[in-house]
Amino acid sequence: MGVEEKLPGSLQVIVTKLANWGRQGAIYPLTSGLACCAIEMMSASMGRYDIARFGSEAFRATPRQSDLLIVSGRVSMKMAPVLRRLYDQMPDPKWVIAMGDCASSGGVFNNYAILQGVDRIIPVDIYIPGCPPRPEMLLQALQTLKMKILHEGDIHGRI
Amino acid sequence: MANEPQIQQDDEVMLLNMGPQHPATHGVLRLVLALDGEVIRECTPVIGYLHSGFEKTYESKKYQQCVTLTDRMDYLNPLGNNLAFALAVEKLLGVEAPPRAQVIRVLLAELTRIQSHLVGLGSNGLDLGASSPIMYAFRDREMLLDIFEMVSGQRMMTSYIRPGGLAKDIPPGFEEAVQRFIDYFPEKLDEYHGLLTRNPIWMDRMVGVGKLTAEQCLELGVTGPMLRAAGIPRDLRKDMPYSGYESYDFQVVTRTESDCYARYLVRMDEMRESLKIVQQALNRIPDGPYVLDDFKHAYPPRQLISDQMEALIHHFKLATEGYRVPPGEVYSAIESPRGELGFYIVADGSGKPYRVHVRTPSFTNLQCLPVMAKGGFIADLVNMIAAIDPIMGDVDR
Amino acid sequence: MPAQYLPIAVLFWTLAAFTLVILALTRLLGPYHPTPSKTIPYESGMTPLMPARRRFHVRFTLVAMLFILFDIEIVFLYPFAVVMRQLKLFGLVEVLAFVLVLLVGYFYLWKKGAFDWE
Amino acid sequence: MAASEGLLQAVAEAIGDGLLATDEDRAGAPILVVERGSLLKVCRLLRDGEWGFTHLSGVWGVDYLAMGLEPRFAVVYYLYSPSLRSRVAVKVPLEESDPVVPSVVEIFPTANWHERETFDMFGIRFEGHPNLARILMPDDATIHPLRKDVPLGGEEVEFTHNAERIRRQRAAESPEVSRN
Repeated sequence: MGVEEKLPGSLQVIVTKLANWGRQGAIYPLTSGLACCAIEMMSASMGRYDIARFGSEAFRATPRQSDLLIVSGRVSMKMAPVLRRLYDQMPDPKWVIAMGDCASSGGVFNNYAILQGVDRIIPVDIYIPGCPPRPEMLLQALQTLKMKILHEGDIHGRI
Repeated sequence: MANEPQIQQDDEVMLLNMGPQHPATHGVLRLVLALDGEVIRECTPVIGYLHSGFEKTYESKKYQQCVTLTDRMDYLNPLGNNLAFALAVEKLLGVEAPPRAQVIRVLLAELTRIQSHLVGLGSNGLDLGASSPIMYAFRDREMLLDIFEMVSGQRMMTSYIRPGGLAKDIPPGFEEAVQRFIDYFPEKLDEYHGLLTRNPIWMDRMVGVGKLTAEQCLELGVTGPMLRAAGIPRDLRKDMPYSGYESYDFQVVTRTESDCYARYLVRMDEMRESLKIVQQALNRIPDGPYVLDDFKHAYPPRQLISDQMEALIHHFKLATEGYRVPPGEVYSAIESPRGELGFYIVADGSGKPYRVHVRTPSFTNLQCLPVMAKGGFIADLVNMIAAIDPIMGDVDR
Repeated sequence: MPAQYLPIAVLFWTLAAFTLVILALTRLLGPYHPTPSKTIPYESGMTPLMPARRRFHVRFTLVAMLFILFDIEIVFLYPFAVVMRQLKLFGLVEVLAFVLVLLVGYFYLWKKGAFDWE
Repeated sequence: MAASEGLLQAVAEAIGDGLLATDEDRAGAPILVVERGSLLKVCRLLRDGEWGFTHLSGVWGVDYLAMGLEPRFAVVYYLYSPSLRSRVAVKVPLEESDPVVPSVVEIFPTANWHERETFDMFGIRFEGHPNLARILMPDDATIHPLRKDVPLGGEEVEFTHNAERIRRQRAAESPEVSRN
C-alpha cells in the first residue's frame, strides 16, 4: 500500500514497519453511530473512559478523512448499501471494527430486517462481543487493532 | 422514489441528502432537502434505516423474553420501555406489582429520564458547536449508569423492570448511591444554566427558531416536552397516573414560546422535577416483596427451589413455556422522556404475545420537522432536530 | 536595487518549493487506488441526487468581492499602524484620505443595495 | 369509565348499523368495532363531540389470521381525550380480499406516517392518503412483514452440529467480500 510497494528488497521491510508504526499512532474513526452501541461509543470518547488517550478522539464526520469505521449498532437491510458505500469512500489504509453483537452477527435480531453480521458486506478486522460492549471493551479493541496494524505485513507478507 | 419532495425542477432549487450518516441527525435519519441557497424550501424525512423488525420479533418471543427486546428500542430510556411493557402485561394479567416494586420503578424511571435529557442536552450543545456541555453531561450521566449497573448488572440494557415486579431486589448501598446523586446534581444543573442558558450565542441560535403553534402541535399529535413547551400541560404521569405517580407531588413544566429555546428550558426544569420525585421515592421505599410472590410470573428465588416442590414446578413451567396471559388486548402508555410511549398488546392465551405494537413518541414527533424547517436555514435545521431529540431506535422500531 | 527585494524573492521561492515538495511526496508515496465507488462524491452515504456544479445566485459572488475589497483596505492599515508615530500629522492625513475614499465607495454600495441579502 | 355509556348510545345513534360491536380492552377503554364506511363520521363525532377525543395516539393494524377470526385484518385507532383523561379505541375489520380503509389524515394530520407504516407492514391501503408509500422497509421491498403468513426471516443459528453445513452453504452462495 503506497510507498512499501515501490521500494526494493530489505529496505521495504524497514519502511513498512515505520509506516505501520506511524499509522497506528492516531487512528481517526468515522462518526457513524447506528444504534445503542453508538451511545456507548460516545461514552468511550467522553471524560471517564477517554478514547483520547489512544489518539482516536477526533471522530471525523466524513469518510474521506477517517481511517477506521466503527460499525456501532445493528445494520438494517436498508442501511447495508449505505454502509458499503461509506466503506468504499474511505481512503486506504482503512480498518473496520464491528462493535457489539448486532454488528458482528445480527445479535438479538435474527429476522428479515437486520443484516446477520456486517462482515457480509465489508471485511471486518476486529469483532467486539457485548450488547452494548462496555467502553473499556471498545478501548481494548482499539489496542488490539493497533497491535494488528503494527504487525501488518507488506503485500509480500514479509513482516 | 416516493420519498423525494415533489417540487418542480427549476434551476433555483438544489436537492441535497442530509443523509443517514451525518453528525447532526442524532442517528440514521435521512432528510432530503430542497434548498434555495441556504434557505430550505422543502424537507422530507426518510426513515427506516434502523428498522429492526421489533414488532415481528416480539411475536416469536415469550413474555419474559420480550423484556430484553424492549430495552433496545428507545436505547436512551431502557427502564422506561421496560416499565411500559411491564404495565401493559400486568393489565392483561389483571395483577399489580407489589408496592415496593412500584416505588423503585418510579425512582428508576425518573433517573432514566434525567439520563436521557442529559444526552439530549449534551448532543444539542455539540450540534451547535458548544463541545463542553456534552463532557459535563456525560460525566454526570456516568454516575447514573453506575446506579443502573449496581441495580441490574448492565449499564444501559438493564431489563430490570419485568411483568410482575422487578428482576432482583435492590442491592445494599443503592439508597446511599441515589442520595449521593440527589445531593450532587442540583448544583451541576446550575452549572449547565450558567454555561448555556444566558449564553448570547446559545440564545441567538435558539430563540425564535423552529416555532410551532400550539394548534400545529396538537394537530400533529406531538407529545412530551415539545408539547409542554407550547404551553399545553399534558403529562401522562399526571393525566393517567400509573405505578403510583399520583402520590408524588411535582410540577408539570410548561413554557409558551414553543421554540427551540423553550424546549431546552422545559427539559432542564424537567430534570429538576424528576430529582424531586426521586427524592420522594427514595424516602418511602417500603419493605416487602420486590416481585409478585405467587411465582406464576417470576422465577422463585434460588434457595426456595431446593426445598419447596411447588417452587420447583413453577420454575420449570416458567422456564419451558412461560406464563400464559389470558386472551384480550390492552393499550397502556407511560410518559417517556420524549412523550407518550404506548404498548398495544393482543394476547391469545398462549405464552407468546400475538401482536405487539409500540406507539413511540419520536416517530410521531418527527412529523413536525418538515413543518418547522420550511423557510428556515440549514443551520437552524440542525438544532430543530436536537430540539425534537428523536432516537432512531424509537422511530424505526 | 535588487538586493533590497532579495527577502521577498527568498520567501516566494521557499513557499513554492515547499508546496511542490509536499505535493510530489504525497503523490509518490501515498497509496492511490481510485476505484469507481470510491470516487463518487460523498453525500452522507447516499448517491448524490444532483451534481454539485450548479449555477448559484450572483449575490454570493457579490459578497465575496466586497469582502476582499474591504479586507485589503484593512491590510493596508497594518503597515501604517506600525510606523504611525514617525509619520506624525502627515501620515494621519494621508491615511484618512485613503479611508475616506473607501468610505465613499462603502456608502455608494449601501445606497445601491449591495448589502441587503434578499 | 363514566363517559362510555353516553358515548356508546351517541355513536349507535349516529351510525346505526355501522357500529358492528362494542368491546373493552384490559385498561378499561371502550372499543367500538365500526364498519369502514362510517369510520370518518365516527372520528369526527368523537373529536368534535362533547367528549373531545382530540388526540389520536396512533393507527396500527392487526392480522388475525393465526387466531382464525373471520375478517382477517383490522385497523385500530386509539383516541385520547385530555378533558376526560380517558381513551377510546375504534377498530375497523377488513376482509383479506380488499384491505382498503378511508384515510383519516384530514381529521387527524398525525395519522400520516402511522398510516404509511400500517400500509408498509400490512399492505392495508388508505384511500385519500396524500403520499401512501413505504416508510420503514426499503423501497424495493416486496413483502409486508407483519402479516402472519410472512415468516420471521433470519437464518438458522449455527451450533456445533450444523455449523459446518451452514458455513459451506453460505460460502457457496455469497462471494468473498472484496476489500475495495
